[in-house]
Amino acid sequence: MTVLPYPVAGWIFLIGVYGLVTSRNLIHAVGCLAVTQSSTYVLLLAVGYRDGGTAPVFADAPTDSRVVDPVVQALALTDIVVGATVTALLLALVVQLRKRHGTVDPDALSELKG
Amino acid sequence: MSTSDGWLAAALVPLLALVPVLWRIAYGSPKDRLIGQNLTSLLAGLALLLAARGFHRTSYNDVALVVSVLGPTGTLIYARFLDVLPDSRLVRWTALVGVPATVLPLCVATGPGRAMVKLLLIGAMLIAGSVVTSASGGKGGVTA
Amino acid sequence: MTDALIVVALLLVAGAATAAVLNRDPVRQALVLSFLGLSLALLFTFLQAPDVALSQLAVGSAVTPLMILLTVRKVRRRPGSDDGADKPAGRGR
Amino acid sequence: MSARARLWIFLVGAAGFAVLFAAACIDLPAFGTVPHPYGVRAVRAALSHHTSNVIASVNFDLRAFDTLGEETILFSAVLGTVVLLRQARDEHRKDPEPAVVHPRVRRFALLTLACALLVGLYVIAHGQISPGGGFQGGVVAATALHLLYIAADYRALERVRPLTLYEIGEAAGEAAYVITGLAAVLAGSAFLANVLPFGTLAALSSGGTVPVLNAAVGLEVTSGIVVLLARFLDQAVEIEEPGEDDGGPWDSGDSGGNGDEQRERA
Amino acid sequence: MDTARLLPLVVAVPLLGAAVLVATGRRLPRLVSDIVGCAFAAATAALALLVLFRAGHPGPGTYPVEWVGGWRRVGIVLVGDPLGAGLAALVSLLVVTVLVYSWRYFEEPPRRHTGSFPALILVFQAGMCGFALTGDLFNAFVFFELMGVVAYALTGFRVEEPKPLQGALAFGVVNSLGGYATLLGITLLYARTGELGFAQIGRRLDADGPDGLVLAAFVLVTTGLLVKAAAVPFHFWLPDAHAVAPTPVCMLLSGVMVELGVYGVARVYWTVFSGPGGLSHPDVTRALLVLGVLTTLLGAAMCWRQRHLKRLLAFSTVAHTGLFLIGVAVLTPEGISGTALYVLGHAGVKAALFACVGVLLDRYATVDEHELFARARELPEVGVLFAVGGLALSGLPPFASGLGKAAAEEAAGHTAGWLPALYVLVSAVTGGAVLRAGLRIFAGVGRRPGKEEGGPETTGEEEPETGGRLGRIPVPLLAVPAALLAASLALGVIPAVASAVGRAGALFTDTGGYRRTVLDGHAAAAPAHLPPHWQLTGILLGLLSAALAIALATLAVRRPVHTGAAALFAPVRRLQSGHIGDYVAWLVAGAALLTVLTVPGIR
Repeated sequence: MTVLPYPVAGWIFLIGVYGLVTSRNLIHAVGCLAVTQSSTYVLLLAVGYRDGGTAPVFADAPTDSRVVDPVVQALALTDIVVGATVTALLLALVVQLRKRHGTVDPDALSELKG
Repeated sequence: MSTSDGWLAAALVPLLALVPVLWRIAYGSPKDRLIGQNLTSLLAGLALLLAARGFHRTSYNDVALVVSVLGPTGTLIYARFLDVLPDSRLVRWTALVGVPATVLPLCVATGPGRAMVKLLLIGAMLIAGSVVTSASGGKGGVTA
Repeated sequence: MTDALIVVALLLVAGAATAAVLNRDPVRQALVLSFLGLSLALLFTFLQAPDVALSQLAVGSAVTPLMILLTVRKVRRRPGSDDGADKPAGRGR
Repeated sequence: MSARARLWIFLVGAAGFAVLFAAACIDLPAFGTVPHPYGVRAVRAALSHHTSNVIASVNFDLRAFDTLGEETILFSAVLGTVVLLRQARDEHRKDPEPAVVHPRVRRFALLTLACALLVGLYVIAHGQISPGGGFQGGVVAATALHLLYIAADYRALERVRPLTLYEIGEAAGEAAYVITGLAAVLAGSAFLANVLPFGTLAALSSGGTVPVLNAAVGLEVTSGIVVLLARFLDQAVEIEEPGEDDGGPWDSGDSGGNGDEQRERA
Repeated sequence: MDTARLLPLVVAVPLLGAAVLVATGRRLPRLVSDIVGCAFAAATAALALLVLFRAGHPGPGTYPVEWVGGWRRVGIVLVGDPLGAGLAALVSLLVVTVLVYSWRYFEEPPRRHTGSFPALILVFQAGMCGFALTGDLFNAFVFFELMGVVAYALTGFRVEEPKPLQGALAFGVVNSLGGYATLLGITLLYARTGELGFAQIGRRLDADGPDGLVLAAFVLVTTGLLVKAAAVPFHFWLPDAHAVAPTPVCMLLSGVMVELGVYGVARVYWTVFSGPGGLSHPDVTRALLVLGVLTTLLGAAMCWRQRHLKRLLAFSTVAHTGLFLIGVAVLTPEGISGTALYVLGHAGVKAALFACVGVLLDRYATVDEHELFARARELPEVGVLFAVGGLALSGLPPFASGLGKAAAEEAAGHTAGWLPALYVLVSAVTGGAVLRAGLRIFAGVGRRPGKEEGGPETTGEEEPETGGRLGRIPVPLLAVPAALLAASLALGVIPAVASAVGRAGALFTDTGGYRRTVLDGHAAAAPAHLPPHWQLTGILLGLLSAALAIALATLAVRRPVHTGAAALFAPVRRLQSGHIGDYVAWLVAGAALLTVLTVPGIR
């Protein structure tokens, strides 16, 4: 079977961080943070997958079927909520920042130095 | 659980079709991007329906159900903000041909019952969503 | 066959993530992010995690892009006009 | 630090990260092969409590404490956003402009609104049986409400959205979760223990406290997301900054929206 | 009721309070919502103290363990070991004082959001207590994020000003990124062991030898925690956030939240990675020691160069976190107990100092050392408190910070002979910086600082946080710092505290005992330990660093210009650029550095 999911997760993390480092717009940076976070979902679910397994939801499957790991799925759910809320909060900060600084370019923010 | 490779292979078709759509969304004109957004939810809905059948899990259809309501919602939101709602024959025909070509065989395979009603509902929502958000008329925007 | 689906979905996700980072205009990025959300939802379904797929769908393809668009609209709003967000900022590549 | 120096520092760090992560991947068990002891125990535990959706069981029963934390994160993020996006002392509100929507779009949006609300409620209600649950359904339902903004305009949305009610709903959802947990303590059991009868597998009322907690989360998420989006909408549509009417001070300095354009010029 | 049953309530009670405040907050008058907030915080503190005091019963080696929901080995476990429970108690008590302090603080709460500030503080309390008590890795991540989310919102609370927003944003981005790194590490551990509890993961890891995966997991998990702990080079967010947050929030951020990051590193190491399947002691010691020394030196140097008082205190927090990290890095029970006591004392002192600065900010609308020159002569009470705080910060006996410093430096001295000198130097410099500011502001000693000093830097012009400028100082604003300093003094002289902390450190580092207590329900035999106590060398070193601090402060106000030194520090200061991209780049580089430092750990 493939080993692809792991390097893909690593790639998503790094490309997201690259976006954060080079971003010229804070809204874009927040988007990049969301991208970075998707690496954790991919890794979590890849770790919990089992060949030939099915979702551990027994409404329409016999209770003795081979299933994938339910725990990582629960963790990924939590993780998604965390991601959405952090995005919301950071965007709210960006909105206010734009009002008070007049810019959303991180290069132009220079109130806090040294 | 065993899977049906035929259905899964069929699911590959809309999935692969998403590749050029991604290109369009990333690098197209605003109009192209909106068409791409519209196509994405349509193709994803179809892929999900086929995959659910391939995995023998009717409960996976719920994902397609949510796509069928949130997809057009997303398109309309973008249309409102970008102020374009492009007329796209591509979307229209993909919906009018692709959805029945997918849903009807699925219905036959499923047989009558609650699952079939759900399938038909999802198909109807997908078609309605795509057609309304891609039809000609108006001034090209959400607002009249 | 499941493996083939997983591989294609993974590549889509990787491509969408890369595109989301390289599209530096937030409005464009919002669109790519909702594509990323959908492709993640597909991947999760193929990985037998429909619960997570639903969550990702709801958050990634609707709420997050909507918040980004609203932020852009607020940020770009010019005095006296209300449509700053509607002007595509960069030329198409 | 110059952009170039920053990039170099990142690249060095990224190279280190890549090596580290690759080393980890080599030692990872091959994709899709190894069952996890915790996962196996969780499936057994869920079935012992007659919850057919094991993920819901992990979320609302086995690891309900995690979900309490997760819902609190949402709760405090909404609270934080409300505080951060409050109307500042020097800002004023203006009435949103009415919009005329194409009738076809309007009809469709209203139809979708109804469908999406139903789908949201369906997803919440079946959380313990089939994929879905309070969070997923709550987000769908809350998003659905905002179709009214598309179908008509912001004023229409405001009319059906008494924000105070939603704020109370959010707090009530959070409180209901905690109180359910405390009730178990009062009943002489552990915090968040599943003290209700479990019902039959795959029935709507199965799983003991799972549907209760699920409903609490559904209430909280729906209200919370509505409040959250309302704050962003208020900012985008209603709240005016000082000077926004008479030539804002940052007209020329607005590099914000568009980093690319600046770089192209440079 | 069984003591263990109380553990989850320490998290649940403040959450209930927050929900009540939000639901009713619009209608309640300010006074009522403040009282409700204080009541819930105090109830939580009482619970935490109850757990702490009953922890040693029936045997000295036992402590309460609670599986939430009654799911033994399947659910989440909360562990009330003396150190964790003690931290929860410290957090709760500090929250109570902060709520009292802010009683008269925000003169005008945001319109229609009366209850939101106390509600956020209560959630913050729940998050920190949960983090201190949990025995589950993913649950720790959830509480880590909860603390973070609340802290970002609280930092940016004053939206009318630009600086808090920028600080909060940098804080949010860097901390979230650290959190995601931690989550990647958790996932790797789960992939290897299929478990999430600290004890279970540790046992499973010990079944095989360490390899690349274990190393990567350690580095990634630790990265997130070190971001929270503000270790170099993950520290950049801290001064930016702590300098601009509302003063009551600063008291919590500097007093306990940052220290919880260090606690997390120690907890994860001792429960998960310290066995034969984890990483070897010398490698971990090397990695943490290098980061700790860098952190403390940089923090002290930057602290000395600040004129913005809150920023000065924030950098002194960086310096002290470095010292805490060194205390953890030596990996001995004595290091842990000394550091624990140091954290206790430091929390009281640092919070008191921030509280004093808050008074200045509200009265003079600035926290700039130069602008405030001699202006606060009219506030002798505050001046005394500030000076006492500065002396306590420098480790003057018999404050708890002094005893903790003495115990930690002795433990560190066993690992490397020069470490005690570092403790003395850093305490003297940070304490000296505070005293220097105090001498200038409250006594007007020395020459008025000229405009020409300093280059591009953050000055201290700030908006006051109260409605109007304060005329008479309200009682809580003075009583709170006085009480905090008194508590810090008391903790240093009561022998029972020191012996309890000694036992806590011994139990904390007893990996086998922890795993047995959590998983098998056996009471661990109380390991032998030597509690921190006053020794002659410790007292002398404490007096030495206090004397050095006074000398440095006096020298600085008498002869204020050091152009050479300023030029020397200029490149270091420029690193603190306020640019989010820089901070993120440093974070990634820091993870790589941590890898390089730990890498001989796998053979």
